Order: sequence, then C-alpha cells, then structure tokens
Amino acid sequence: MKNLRVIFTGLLVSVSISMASGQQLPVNYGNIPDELVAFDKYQKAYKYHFIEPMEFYGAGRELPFPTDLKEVRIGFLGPLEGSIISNLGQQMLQGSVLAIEEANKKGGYKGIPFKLMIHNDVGLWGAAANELVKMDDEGVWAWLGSIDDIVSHVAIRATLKLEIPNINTGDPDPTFTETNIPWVLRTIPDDRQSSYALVDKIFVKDKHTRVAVIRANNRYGRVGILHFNRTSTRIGYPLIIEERFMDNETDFRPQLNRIKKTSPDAIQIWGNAKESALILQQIRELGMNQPVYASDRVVSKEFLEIAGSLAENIITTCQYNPEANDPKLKAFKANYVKRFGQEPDVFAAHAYDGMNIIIEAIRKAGLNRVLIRDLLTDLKTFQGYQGVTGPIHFDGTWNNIRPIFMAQVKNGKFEFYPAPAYQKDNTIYKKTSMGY
Amino acid sequence: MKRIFSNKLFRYSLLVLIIAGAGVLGLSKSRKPNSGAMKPKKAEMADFSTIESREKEARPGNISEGIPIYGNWKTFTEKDGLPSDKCYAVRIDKERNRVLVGTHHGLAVYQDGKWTTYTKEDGLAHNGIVSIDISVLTGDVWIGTLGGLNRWSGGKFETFTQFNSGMPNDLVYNVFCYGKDVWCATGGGAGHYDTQTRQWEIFTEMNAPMHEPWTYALSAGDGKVWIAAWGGGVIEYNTVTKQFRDYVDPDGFMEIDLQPDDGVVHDITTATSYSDGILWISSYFGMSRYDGKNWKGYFDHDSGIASNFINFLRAERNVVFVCCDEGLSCTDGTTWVTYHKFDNSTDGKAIVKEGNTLIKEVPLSPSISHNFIIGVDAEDDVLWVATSKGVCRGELLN
Amino acid sequence: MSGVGLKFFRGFPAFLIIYVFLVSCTGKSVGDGMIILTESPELLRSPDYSEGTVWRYLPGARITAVNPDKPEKIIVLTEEFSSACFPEISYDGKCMLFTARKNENDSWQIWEMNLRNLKSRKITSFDENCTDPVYLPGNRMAFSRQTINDTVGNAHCIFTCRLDGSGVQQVTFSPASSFANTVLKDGRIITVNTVLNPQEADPVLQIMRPDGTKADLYYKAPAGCRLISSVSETNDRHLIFAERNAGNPGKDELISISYNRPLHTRINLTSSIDGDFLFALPVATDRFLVSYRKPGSESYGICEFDPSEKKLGRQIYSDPRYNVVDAVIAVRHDRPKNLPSEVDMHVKTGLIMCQNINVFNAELPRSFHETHKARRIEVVGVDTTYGVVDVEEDGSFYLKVIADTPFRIKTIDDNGNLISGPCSWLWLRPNERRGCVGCHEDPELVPRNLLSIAVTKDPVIIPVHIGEIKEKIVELE
Amino acid sequence: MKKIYWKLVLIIGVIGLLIILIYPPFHRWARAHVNYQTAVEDHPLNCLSCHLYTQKTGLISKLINADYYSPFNLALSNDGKRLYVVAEESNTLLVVDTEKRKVTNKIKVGYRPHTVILDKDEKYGYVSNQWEDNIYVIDLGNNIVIDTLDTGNGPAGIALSSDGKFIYAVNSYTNDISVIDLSSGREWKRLAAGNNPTGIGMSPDGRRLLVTSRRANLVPYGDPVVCELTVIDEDTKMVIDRQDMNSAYMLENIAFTPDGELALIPLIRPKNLVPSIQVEKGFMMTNGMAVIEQKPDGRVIQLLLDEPNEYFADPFDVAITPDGKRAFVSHAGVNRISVIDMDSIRSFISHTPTEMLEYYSNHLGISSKYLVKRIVTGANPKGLVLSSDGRYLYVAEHLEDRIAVISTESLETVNTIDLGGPKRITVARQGRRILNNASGTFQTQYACYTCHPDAHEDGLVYNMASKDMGRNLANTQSLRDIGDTPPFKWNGKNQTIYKQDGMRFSTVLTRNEAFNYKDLDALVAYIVTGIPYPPNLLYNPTGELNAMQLRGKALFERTIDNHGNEIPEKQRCITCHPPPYFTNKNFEDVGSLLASDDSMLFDTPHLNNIYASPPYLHHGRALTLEEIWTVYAEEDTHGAVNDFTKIELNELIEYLKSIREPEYYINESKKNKVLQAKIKNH
Repeated sequence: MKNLRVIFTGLLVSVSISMASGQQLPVNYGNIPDELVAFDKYQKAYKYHFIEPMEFYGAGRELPFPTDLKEVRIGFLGPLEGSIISNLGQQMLQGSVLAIEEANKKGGYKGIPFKLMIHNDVGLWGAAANELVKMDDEGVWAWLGSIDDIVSHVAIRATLKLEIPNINTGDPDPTFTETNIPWVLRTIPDDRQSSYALVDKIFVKDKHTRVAVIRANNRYGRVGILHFNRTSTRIGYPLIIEERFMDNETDFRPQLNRIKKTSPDAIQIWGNAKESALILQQIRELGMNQPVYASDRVVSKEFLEIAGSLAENIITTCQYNPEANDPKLKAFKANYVKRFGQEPDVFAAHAYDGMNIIIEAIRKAGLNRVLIRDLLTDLKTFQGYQGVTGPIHFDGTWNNIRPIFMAQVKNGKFEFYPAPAYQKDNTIYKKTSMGY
Repeated sequence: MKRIFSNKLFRYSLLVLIIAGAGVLGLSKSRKPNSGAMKPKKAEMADFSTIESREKEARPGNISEGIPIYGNWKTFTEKDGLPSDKCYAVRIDKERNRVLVGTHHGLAVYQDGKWTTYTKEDGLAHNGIVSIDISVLTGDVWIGTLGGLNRWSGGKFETFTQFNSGMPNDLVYNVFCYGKDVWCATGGGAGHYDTQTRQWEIFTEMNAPMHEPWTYALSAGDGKVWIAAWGGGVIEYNTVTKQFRDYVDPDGFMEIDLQPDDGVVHDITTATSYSDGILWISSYFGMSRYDGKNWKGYFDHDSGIASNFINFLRAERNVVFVCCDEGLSCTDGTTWVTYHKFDNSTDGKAIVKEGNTLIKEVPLSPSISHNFIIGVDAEDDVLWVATSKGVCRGELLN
Repeated sequence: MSGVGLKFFRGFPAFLIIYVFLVSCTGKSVGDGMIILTESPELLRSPDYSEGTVWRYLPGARITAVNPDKPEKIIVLTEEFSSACFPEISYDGKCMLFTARKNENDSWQIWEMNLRNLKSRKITSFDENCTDPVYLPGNRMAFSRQTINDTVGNAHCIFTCRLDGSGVQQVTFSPASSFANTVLKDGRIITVNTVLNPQEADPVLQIMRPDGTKADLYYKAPAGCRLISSVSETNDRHLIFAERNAGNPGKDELISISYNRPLHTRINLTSSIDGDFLFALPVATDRFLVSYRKPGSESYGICEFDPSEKKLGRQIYSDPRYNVVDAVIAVRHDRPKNLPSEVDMHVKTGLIMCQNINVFNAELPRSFHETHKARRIEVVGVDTTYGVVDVEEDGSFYLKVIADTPFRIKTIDDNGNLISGPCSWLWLRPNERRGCVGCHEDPELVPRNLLSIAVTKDPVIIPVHIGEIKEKIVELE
Repeated sequence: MKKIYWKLVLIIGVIGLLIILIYPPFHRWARAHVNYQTAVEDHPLNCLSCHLYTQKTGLISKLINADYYSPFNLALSNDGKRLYVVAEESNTLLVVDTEKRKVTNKIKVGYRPHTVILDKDEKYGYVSNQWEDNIYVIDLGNNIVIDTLDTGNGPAGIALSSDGKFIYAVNSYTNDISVIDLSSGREWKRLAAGNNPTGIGMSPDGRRLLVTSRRANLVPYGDPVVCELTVIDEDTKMVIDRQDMNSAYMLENIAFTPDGELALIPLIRPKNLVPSIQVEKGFMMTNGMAVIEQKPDGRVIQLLLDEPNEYFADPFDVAITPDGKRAFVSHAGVNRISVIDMDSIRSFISHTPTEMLEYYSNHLGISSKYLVKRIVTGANPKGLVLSSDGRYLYVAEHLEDRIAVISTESLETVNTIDLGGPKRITVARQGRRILNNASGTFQTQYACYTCHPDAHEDGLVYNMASKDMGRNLANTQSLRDIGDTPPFKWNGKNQTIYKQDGMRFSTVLTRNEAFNYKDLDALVAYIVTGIPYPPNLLYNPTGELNAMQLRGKALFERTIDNHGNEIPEKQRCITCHPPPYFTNKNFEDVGSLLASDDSMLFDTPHLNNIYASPPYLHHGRALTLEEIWTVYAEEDTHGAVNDFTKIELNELIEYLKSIREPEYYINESKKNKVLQAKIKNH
C-alpha cells in the first residue's frame, strides 16, 4: 500500500514536471479546429510537432553550379502505365509538360532548356524508390509527383536520402507532409481539409446522424476515412458502418446490402471516380435513396459519364475551383485544351502550378538542390503564390492549407462554392458520448 | 443424451470446438517447419548466446563505464581522397584494420593511411552506398546501396537485387548482420536472408503489423529483430517464435506526442539499435529508450540531445551515439556529450550535460567535420562519424 | 611406350601369327601377311609435284607380292597392265586398290583387285589421270585426279567415290596438287600438297576430313628438304615418311613425326645410315619395312629397320631391275574412324569465322604488334579479289563464302598497307563451318574463350558483290 | 493315325498361315517403331536394346544390373600399409591392406561418400557423405563409425584445421564451407565459396586453405567464364581472397608442392563462347592445370596438358611427390595419368613473363616442356594418393573397381588391387564408361561427362551454331533421370535418347564416328537407369513442405489471380508443369525466344530438383529462378505472375526449389489413390 502511494506520488510529480516543460501551442497545426485538437480537452500534449518548419542543416549549399549542362532536368513521377489511376497521372504529366514548354519558350534556364525526366511510378514492389534513385543518377534538380499515397511516401523517403526537392501536386494524404522531411512541399490541399468540410456539411449543416461509409481498400480510402471518422466521432457521430472495396471491383452489392441493413440516413463514398459512380448506381438500384456524399476524386468527367443523372446533387469537396473566374485559370484551360485536346482536371491544374513553382525556384536559386530547397521552403518566396488553382498558403510542413471548395452536381455539372468555415456546434459537441 | 445432441446450440458449439481444435493443430503443424529448420539438429545453430557472445567478442571495445569524450578530430573529404563528401555510413572493420565509408559516389576504404574507392565498375550494385555491416562470423561485408545489396567477401562483390533474388527492393536503407542472417530494410519492406538456406523472407504490411512496407532501418539482438518502420513505429520480430509485436506511439496522432515516456515518441522512426539489453529508437521527432519494460523519450528541449531530427543511431555497450542534423550526441540515458561544430570554423565544442543541465563545454580544435551526422561507428579508442560533408575520426580523450 | 606397343600386338594377332608361321603361297593368290610391293624400273630423280609424273605415275611399274620369308618366290600381280603402282589393302585384307593403265597410251585409272583370285576391275573411267587411291570407311575411296580448269589450273585434286565408281565428289578445290594420300586412324586424309598458284611452292603435308572440310597444314619440311613419299602411321602415334635432303643431294631419308605434335617433333631416323630411303612401312613399334638403296647400288630393295635403334635389319627382297617404291601388307587391319560429314550439297556456301586477325604472335616482338594493327581483310581468289571487309573492334571477322571456291585472306591496316598474308589457300565445302584463331598465328594455339563480335552479327557474303544468297537453310542438330 | 496326321498338318498349316499373315505387318510395325525410336533405318530389330536394359525397377532390372564399388577418392596411412578407398556407389569405405593387396574391412558410411581424410595421429578418419549432408567420424583403430557431423548441402572435400580442432567441409551444392568445431561437433559458421566448390587443400605451412570450384560464376552468356578459387585464412577462418580462374572451370582437387611455393589444380578450359563449329584446334575444350604461386602477389598460371592432336579430357586429381619433383594428374576421360616434371614447370614459369604465360595458356604445344609420360590406367581414373615415401602412386580406377599401383620410379603400373566388385560388366556399366570416356569424341577432346559432370550439367551455355554462328544458345541440361521426360533437347526434336545420341549428335558434337548400336544401347541403358536425382536435402528432405513452400504451392496451383479473375488454363503453372515430372511433355512458347534464336517452341522442361540447375531457360540468361519472371517474362508470357507481390514470388520460388525427384510424387499419388479408394469403400 505504501509502495503504491509512493508510485502514485511519483507519477503525479513527473506528470506535473512534464506538463511544465511541455511546449505551448501557438497555432493549431493543419487548420485543425480548436475543438478537434487531439486530447486538448483533457491534457496538453508534451510535444506539438509541425509548428515550426524544419531546417535542413546538411551540406551542399556550397556546391558550385555546373557550367556544362545541355539541359536542366526536372523529374516527374506519376502513374502513367499499368495503374487504375493512369488517367490522372496522364493529366498530371500534361500539366507539367505545359509548364515546361511555356518556360522553355521563355528561354528556359538562362537559355538552357528544361527537360522533364518522366518516370512511371507503378511497377512492382516499391519501384518508386528505384525511380527516385534513377532520377538522382539522371541529375534532376527537383521533381514533381505523385498521386498514389504509397508511391509518394516511398518516394519521399528516397528523396530525403538523396536530397532532391519535391513538390507534390496530387496526393492529399495528410501524413505525406507529417513526415518532417525538409525536402517536400505539397500544393494540393489535403484530406484533412476535405474531411473537416465534409463532416461539417454532412453532420452540422445537413444534420445527418447515421452515416455509412464505403471506401476503397487502399491507402487513399483508408487515410481519407481515418480523418473523416476521427472528426465525426469527435463531434459525437461515430460512423455506423465502414465497408471496403478492392480496386477494379465492379459488384458492390454485398457491401451495399450490409449498409442497407443499418438504415443510414446518408452514405459517404471514398474512392476513385469509376468505382464511386458504379457504387452510386448500385445504391440506387438497391432502392436506397439516401443522400450520397463522395470524395474529391469524383470531380471528373468519368464520374459524370458513368453515373449520369444519378449524379445529381452528389456533394463532395474539391481542392480548388475549376470554374473560378480567374483569367490565369482561363488562359491555362484554353492552352491546355489546345495542346492536349482535353479539359484539364484537378491533377493537371495543380501539376501546372507545381511545375511553375519548381521552374521559378530553379531560376531564382540556381542549379543547386539545397538552394532550390531553401527557396521553396522559406515560407516567403512562394507564400501566397497565385497559381491557376488559387493561392498557396504553406503551413509549417509546407502543406497548402488554403480553403477548399465544395462541389455539387447540378444539372449534370459540378458546381463549386467555397467550403464554409468549420462551424462549431456546441449542442453536438457537448453530446459526445465517446471516450475522447 | 439424444436431446443434448439434438440441441442446436450444442451441435454448433461442438462444431466450433472441432474447427478451433483443427485450426490449432493446423497452426502448430504448419509452424513446425518454420520454427525448427528442416533438420532438427540444425535448429541448434540458432544459439543466440553464441551469436551474442561472438558479436561481443568481435567488438570488445574499450568504451569506459562513463561517457566517452572524443577529441583530436581529423576530417577526411574529397580533398583527402574520398569519392564524395556526402557520406551515408561508416563502419570500422577491425579484423582487417580498415574503415569502410559509404558515400554517394562509391565505397571508400581507409587503410594504412590511404583511401581506396570501389564503384559499380568493381562490382558494386550502385555507387550510392547507404549502409554497411560486417558479419562477425565470416568477416563478410554487407553493403546496402541505392540499387541493391552487395556481399563483399574475399575481395569480390556479389550483388543481390530485387530481380535476381528474393530481395524486397533495390533501395537498401539499412543492412544488419546477425549470426548467419542478413537483414535489410528496403524501399519495399524488410528482407531477411538466411545465408545458409539461401532463403529470402520479406516482411511487409502483408505479413507483419505495419500499414505499409516502409521500413527504414533495423537491428537485432537476443534473438529479436527491431524494424524501424516509417509510420509504423518499431516492429519487433522474434526469430525463434516467428511472432511480431509492434511498438507505436500510443497517442495515435502524428502531430503530437502526448506523453514522452508512454512508448516510442513518434511513429516515423528512423533507426533502432540494441545493446546491453536496451533498445534505442530514433525518429525525426526525438529519441526513445526501451529497456523491455519502460520507455523514455528524449527531446532537444529536455535533454542534451543535439536535435530532434535524428538520422541514425548506434548503441555500443551502455551508450548510444545519436546522429542528429545539428550535431552528434552520445548518451547513456542521463549523461550527454554532444559534439557541435561552429559555423565558419573548423573548431567546435563538446557539450556535456547531465539531463538537460550543462556540466561543461570542452573546446575542440578541430571539431567534427560537419553537424549533419548520418552515420557513426565506435571501436576501441576511436569514433568514426559520417557526415554531410566528409567523414571524421575522433580519439578517446577520457 | 610399351603400353602402346602392347596394344599394337593385341590389335594385330592375325598378322603376327601369320607373319611368324609363314604362309606358303603356291597358287595364284595373295595370302595374308604377304608384302605387296610397287616396283618401278625408273628412279624418282626429281618428282613432278604438279602433275605427279615420275613420282605417282610410274611407267612400267608393276605390283608384286612377296612372302617375307621366302622372298625369292614373288608373284607379279599386274601382268595384264602396262604399268601399275601404289596398292592399298582393304580393311578385311581381301582386296587391293591401285592405279594402273593397261596400255602405254591409256590414262591412269583406279582399279581394285581381289587378292584371292587376282581378278581386277576398273573403278574409275575418266579422261584424266587418277592415282593414289585409299580406302575410306563406308565403302568409299579417295584418290587424286588430274583437274584442269580456270580455278585450279592444271592440278591434281582429291576426289572420293563409292567403290563401284559412282558418287564421285571433288573434295579439294585449291590450285594445288595433292598426291600420296593416306587415311589416318582418326579418319582424316593426309596428302602431300603442293600449291601451284601463284607459283609452285614446296610440298607440305595437308590434312582434311574425307569430305574435304577443315583442310589444314599438318607438317612442313624444313628448308632444303622435300617430301617424297606418302605417310605411314605407326601404332604409337607417329607418322613416317621420306624426305629428300636438298643440302645432301641424293640422300633420301626417313623422317618420323609425332601425330600429336607434327610441327615440332621431326626426327630423322636415317641420318646415320649411308644410302637412300624411299619409303617406310611400320609393321610393329620396333620394326619397319623400308625401301632402301645402298650407296652406289642401282636399285631400292626392301629391308627391315629398327626405328628405336635406327638400325637397318636384314634385306628381305630386292630386284636389280626394279626399285621398290612402295609396300603394303595384305592383312586385315583396323578400319579408320568413319567421320561424320557436315557437308550438305543443297547449300551453296560455307561459313568461316576468325577470332582475332591481330592475335598476338609469340615469335614477333611486342612492338611489331603495336605498329602493325590490321583493321580489315581482303579476300582474294585465284585471279580476282572478292572484296575488302572491315574486321570488328576485337579483330574478328565472319564470312559466308560461296562453297568450293578457293580463296586467300590478306590483312590490311588503316592505310591500306598489307600487314600479313595472303594466307594459304582455303576453301569451304557446302555448309562447312570453320574457325580460325587468327591469321598466321602459331598453329598450336587454341581460341580464347570469348564471344567474337563478328559472330553476333550476320556474316559478310563473299564475294562481296553478291548481296544475297537464297538457299535452303540447314539446321544442324 | 492318318487323321491325326492330317489334323497336325492342318494345325501346323493354320499356324504357319497365321504366322505368314501376321509376320509381315508385325515386322512392318516393328520396323516403323524402331525407326522412329532410333531415327535410323538400319537398326537391327533388337527389342532388348530398349525393352530390357532400360528397366529401372523390378526383377529384371535386378538381374541385369549389378552393384559396383566405384572407388573415388583415397587416403593412405603414413606407413603406407592401409589404403582407405571411398567406394562411391556402395556407400562404403574400403580399408585395403596394400601389402596383401586385399580389402580387409568394409565400413558402411553415408549416402554417396565423397572424400576421406585421416587426422595426424591416424586415430580418426572423416568421410564426407555428399548425399547425406554429413561427415562420418571413423575410429580407425576399430574401423567403426563413432560420430556424425552435420554439414551444409552436398559435402565434398574436407580438411582439418592445422590444430586439428576444426574440420572444414566444402558444401558442393550450397556453395559454401562449413567450419565445424570438433569439440562440440557443431557447425560454427559457414563461409561463402565459389560455384559448386569441391576440393580443399591446406598449405604445407598450415596457414591458408584453398578451395576449388567446379562451375564458373554465373554470368550472362558472353561474359568471361571465371571460376573462383577461394582462399581461407586458417588463423581467422575467414575468406581472405577469391582468386579468378579465368576461362577455366571444373577445378577439382588441389596439391601443394612440399615447399608450399606452388599449388596445382587440374582444370578444364572450355570454349563455350566460341561457336561450336569444329573440334580441331581445341575449339571445344582444352584440359590442363593451374599452377598458382603461393608467394604474396603470386600469379595464377594455367598450362595445358593437351597436345595439338590429342586431348586429355577431364583431369581430376593431382598428387606431388614428397621431393617436389614430380606431379601426377589423373585424366578420368582418357584413362591416363600425366606425369609432370615440376622442375621444368618451375623453370618455365620463372623464365616466362606473365603476359607470355597468359598466351601459353592457350597453347597446345607447351605441354612438351614439362610432360614426362602418360601412364595408361583402367577405366576412369579419379582419386590419387602417393605413399609418404613417394615411391608408389595409388590410382582409384573408378569404373574398373580397381586400384592401380604405379611405381614413381619406373612410371609403370606395377600392381593392381581388385576391390572385389562384380566381375561382369553390365550393359549400363558399359554405358557409364562410354559416357565418362572421351574416345567417342574426335581426338578425345571431351567426354559426355565433360559438359555433364556427375551426369548432371556444367552450368554453361553453349553456342551450338545451328543455322548460323552466334545463334541458338543452349543451356546444358542435366541428365538426371532424363529418360523419363522425352522429348529431348530444348526444341524437343529428339523423341528418344537413342536419337539424341545418334548420328546427328556425332556430326555436330563429337565430330567423330557415331556410336555403334551396341554402344548406343549401353549409353541409353545407363542414362535411363543409372543417373538418379540426389535427395533434395536442402529444401525438401522429408516431403513435408514448410509454410512458405505451401503458400508457394498454392500459387503454383492457383486458378484465380489476386484480383479474383480466373487465370486462363494456359497461364497456370500447373498446366504445363504437372507432377510427377512437372512437365506435360508438350511444346510451349514462353516468350523467351531471343532474336538470335531460330523460331521454335520449347519442350516444357521438367522441374525436378530445379534448384540445382542454374542458369535457367534455354538461353541460360536467367541466372536465378527469380529472373525467369523478373527479367524474362515481363508480359506474363511465362505463366500469370504479374499480380504477384514480391512475397508471393518468393513463395513460388521456394516451392519450386522444394520440388524433388519424380518417384516421390508418383508414390504420393499412389498413396492418395489408395486413400481415396478407402474413403469410397467406406
């Protein structure tokens, strides 16, 4: 008994000491709404990461610029062949190519043309890492990519080792920038933002309480729903069911039947455009008439084509407003259609912006990877950068946390509007019955 | 009796029992060839006391009971014959009286005061040498490169790649020899190569408790292997029972560490090292120490550690050498010696702290070659450090 | 060596028994073990290596059989012929091939005689002369036949045919005469070969497979010595033949070379014996029958000779009217190997590759090789060039040459200067594949084990002006 | 009476008529059958050729075959009185009294013993059992086996450490060397060796060991053939050097000169990169030895033992007299012992610049500088041992069941010791002699055995120059139980072994007179009945698969891919590779045809013991099983595998490695049938 008391006292003391030496929280990381900050209601964390940007303390700034280059190489990593999202990869490539071509028309880098070193990221067995090694061997100054979360993660570990600056324009996995790698930036807003907006829309604005989820059984689906689920749970609405489906699956009735049995009052789909559309079709076929929400990848022609009239009123998020009345965006769209005979999608637009940032950084910093990195990450040069997708607001992890957009299908077309600020609903918040 | 049997519940439970029984039997059966090698006698090879004693015997070291302080630093860069200033790894090959340095442009070997470089032309899988380990049994050098794994033995390089062998991926972040086994952390999962049966085993999210196959480093000891899995904390693999256990940050959030001593400080781990019964784990968010029972976290604001961004660490006896982006630290968990080079000078200092309390500062002239530390190895009275700008060698002062 | 000798005794029991116990021979038939001689009234003072006259065609010569132990009783086997010479005994010992003409004005043709009844039948019936027949396994024979055309000029080429005279095939195609043929135990034909174009060269021993493939130099006499006889093979893997020593006129000597290493094992067996030797027939490791003429004597007779002691034994037979120029023993003997043939008459070409035309020649100084690097070759025919071909970086070349066409190869440097050659005449049989280590390299050198660049590409067709050869492709298994 | 007579006449008449009626079609059928089987038209219609001698099991097989000893390696006691003979085929160690010239003891040892050595005090002998993965320790006093030491896979050469505390076992199948602590009897560690290592020899000063390799390092076709000579430091028991034996392979045993200055190793210099267009001028194989200077930076010199028109195939063992003056090399393929004058070697190499030595390593005439004599032996001389006084050389006449005793003074065989094997030579035994002897090849340049060492394969790829030179690479195939899996050759054009080894074979391979029908009968009988698979001790010793192999088996047999789609039947592994031989004996295109190959389908290869036959595919470019799919079947042309994770590919490969001899699967399927029948009956 005495022993127990000693231990307890010790514990108390140590907790108070650690509390005292714990950091103060200056701002919420990643636009996290105050009430969603982890454990915040109960206890200040011992350490808050991602507040201050990382510095790169390694050597390399002193390396002289090469003088004998025939081309200035920039890497590209994306799903181009053998992937279910190769159409997205193709758009991303085209956006990059357009930026490179425009830059070369303007004289490239001091008269030396930029050259895109294109690498396909879908191969067997962690091939992205090997592609990064190839880029290093090729001597790229920075690279852009990719979309798939696994690929991107594998690649940025290699980029850290190899010390090549990277801009990601297509992978909204929040953990991407939570790796503390001072070599990677992301210009596309992440799923954290999408989750907050969707949760706000579904539970707060549309006042649903019983929401079922069907998601892709890949990292895109898993991580997206992870944040969605955490957020909804925090405000008192744990998901009533979470079903998964495999890539290339076409029959979702078994999952949907199980969902049907739970009588949800709304359904959230998190997956690629094709599967999302098929799921929507089968939801309706099964006589389920609940409102359906989806993830950002449905903002595509493919989704609208497959889903047809069923797509009407589907709500999702979009990382930017493709219909914005912005001359820059309009010019980009026009040039893109002219060059590739196809409307740009979100991946093309973000890649175009991302590649332009890389080009500008190389032009300003010169041919030195560390100096390019320094410029990209200084939170000054590109903070507020106006691209065709909108402005850039990097947080401490160089994640673009600018506000995102809601998208809703109206008359067979997506209509976009800014996602409203997260609305704190005290009534809901107080009702929490979960362990948080 | 008849009624009992006609009872549905009974029948179902009986069925469940039978299935469960069969399952257990099947499991134990299928595990058999795994646990004991094919020949029962050969299982005796897995004598960990022997492996441990051999490992220790091979690296007796002179690291004194207290915290060693190293000085008289000598730096080697491209000017001295290194193929590249960017050094990823350093390993002392005591048996052959030489030092192996992995650089971005080849393997550099320091022997008799001279540097010799080995590259792809000599048989290396890739010029980017990321990790080096030496088998204490065979003396073979295992080299993890950006494009495959090499065994360097008797002057010849043998290459293992994801194409010609069962290796998970060609980007080898870390290689570790343990007895007859070679372990590597690659871009496609952890690989285990049994040099005797020639069998490769791969550990990824498919068969081990990690979400993705992002392994970054590993180490072994006492029959266990600890895999630093990027985003997955530390995966412990028991080589005898073939069971896994994972250690992740209990708070479950990337953006915070709720409690420093509740487990590994962050899920994004960069290295593990085991010595004297202590497992040391590094991350980009601080360092953890695990003695099998208790965890302890170390951050730059509460200890003498140079910084929270740790590339690598290596434990030798009771101390661990921590490769941070702002200097090299050495600690036994309470006392700290951190080496820091001054900007724009070759000089620097060693900062000695007890916990976070400064004890003294020892001026070093010259100092370590650079503060961005990537690799380290200690042997007897010397410490070799691989940095972003050359490799340096310090001599034991105390 | 005794081991090899023992083997010989085991191999020829029939001969031994018969030889020791003598076979009395009364009737008109040749018994086992009798020595069959070619006796010529004329002497071979200066052989004509191009046409074989007074060497392989001996006017007035006869073939006789003599019992070695009763040499006084001889049987003249070729009384019905005006001239006959150079008999060859079939493997079963029952028949004999020889060259002969019935009348003075006839051409020389090949005949076969049944030694039991001494009946002869004519095998060949050409307008041109034929001589030096030898049995080949598979009921075939090879012989030299006068051949006159633009390619070879007037030369004696080797032909083969069935023993009934059908299926005649020419197997040598260079402007050179081949005489004094012998089939070795390994199945190959060895001949005394004299190149006639561009000028007559010294005779050498040439070896080839019976289909004319892989023809190659086997032995070359030292300066001043000329081959004057066919070759006999001993049972301990030596070849014996006669050479005329120009430096010692009138001295004809017996030479032994090792089968295994013919170019460096020449031994003069008779240098210490006065007198001349025309021919040797090994009957045992330590016993030859030789045709020998004492100094001052008019004619050659048959003597025993001990090659290990280099001593003459007893004289077995001599006839002052005749010179014994050749001898065989009528006895069953081992058939040589029946070598398979890669020749396919449906194919029009053969292939030849060379590993490195600049192969390091040990006998030349290193500096020579550095200054004399050949880059291309010229393939030349009898009176025309077939084209110049660049060799690969590693010095290799690979040619597809119209079959049965003689050619020679010269190596040339970057500036078109001749480095070496031309080499001796080559020809490829249809579908023959041949390899050379280098050009004018040490003939005892084997190829290095490397993949020549040339053979990873298509062969260059020779003559180069032929762009394409349409032919059946033969796959060898 | 008359009636009976007429009846008899009638019956005989009817029978006669029947025979007359039946005989011609039967004869025609038999002729056609034999013509097909032999691919010739003049074969005597001898039914026994194929139907008697090729019986593998049963009474007939027992009657027509015999059990031989096949002496292989030797050891001799210091006093020269006891000769220890490894009798490879009878799994015994024979103890021979050299004075009485009699076998005095037969000690039963393990499966396929390879080497015997004695310790310094001659208290213990050690015998490596190549097909049992262990070493037997023999009490030489009592001639009994007292202990077993486990080794790696396929222990061949063995050597004791200089202090006698460790034994090195060269694991010929797993390419490593076990270092076994004799005090505990346990393996301490394993050192990587070359490819198919075999011989091991300790330098006279006891400081270094050399380990030979028989096969060349695996490289893509076109890269130089290099064999490894592994050098172990006795003090640290670590590999300190791996010397390149350029352009050579089949390094078997080792002998050091007594002063330790030179080491001799017999070897073959193959010409597999040269198109197989002729035998003349050493275009296929040359045979010789390595002379390795043991001083620091010593040279590795190779000298031929061949002569320009005669080759001395398959050199195996080497022994050097105690005075260091003479060396003896056994040439298993030509039944000869070469006697070499060592002083001539010393003087030649000391006076010749290294670059010239390199040149002479391809020179057929150079042997005249040091060759003293060739001594004729009985069939297939293998192991050699010299008496400690150097007066006698003992030769294991492997296929003669006899030991030859050669006087080193007279260089003559002075005695032979009959080991007591069967006196008659069976047809299969005769076939084995033919396969091992080079007399079937022009100028005895090589035997079947040369490219098929141990009747397996030599791991090289040859350019068979079929249509053209530089075309049609052929990876040598193993002969192990090859008779079960017709047709033969990669393109399956030979329906029988009879055809395979017949006329066309002589035209392009031996370039010598084709085998006569008697020899062919014998050769076929041996190939069909006498070449078993070694047990798959490394991957599947018991038949029970481990978890990984079981998962691999499921992948091998799967019909549904990872995406849930049905795999077309042709794309399933099991379709073309069904047990027991793991071939359906059909033809297939797996996309492995090279631009330099003539268009053809491939005879689906059997997969029994496939682990032991790298490289893979007809062109041998897949150096490992992995490369079959990772490099040479990118488009799923060789089975559906592109949905595999790397883990799954590894599992498939582990299963492939577990595939063992066909009998196991035949018995298994029999057992299963019995089991199924039982279930049915119930």
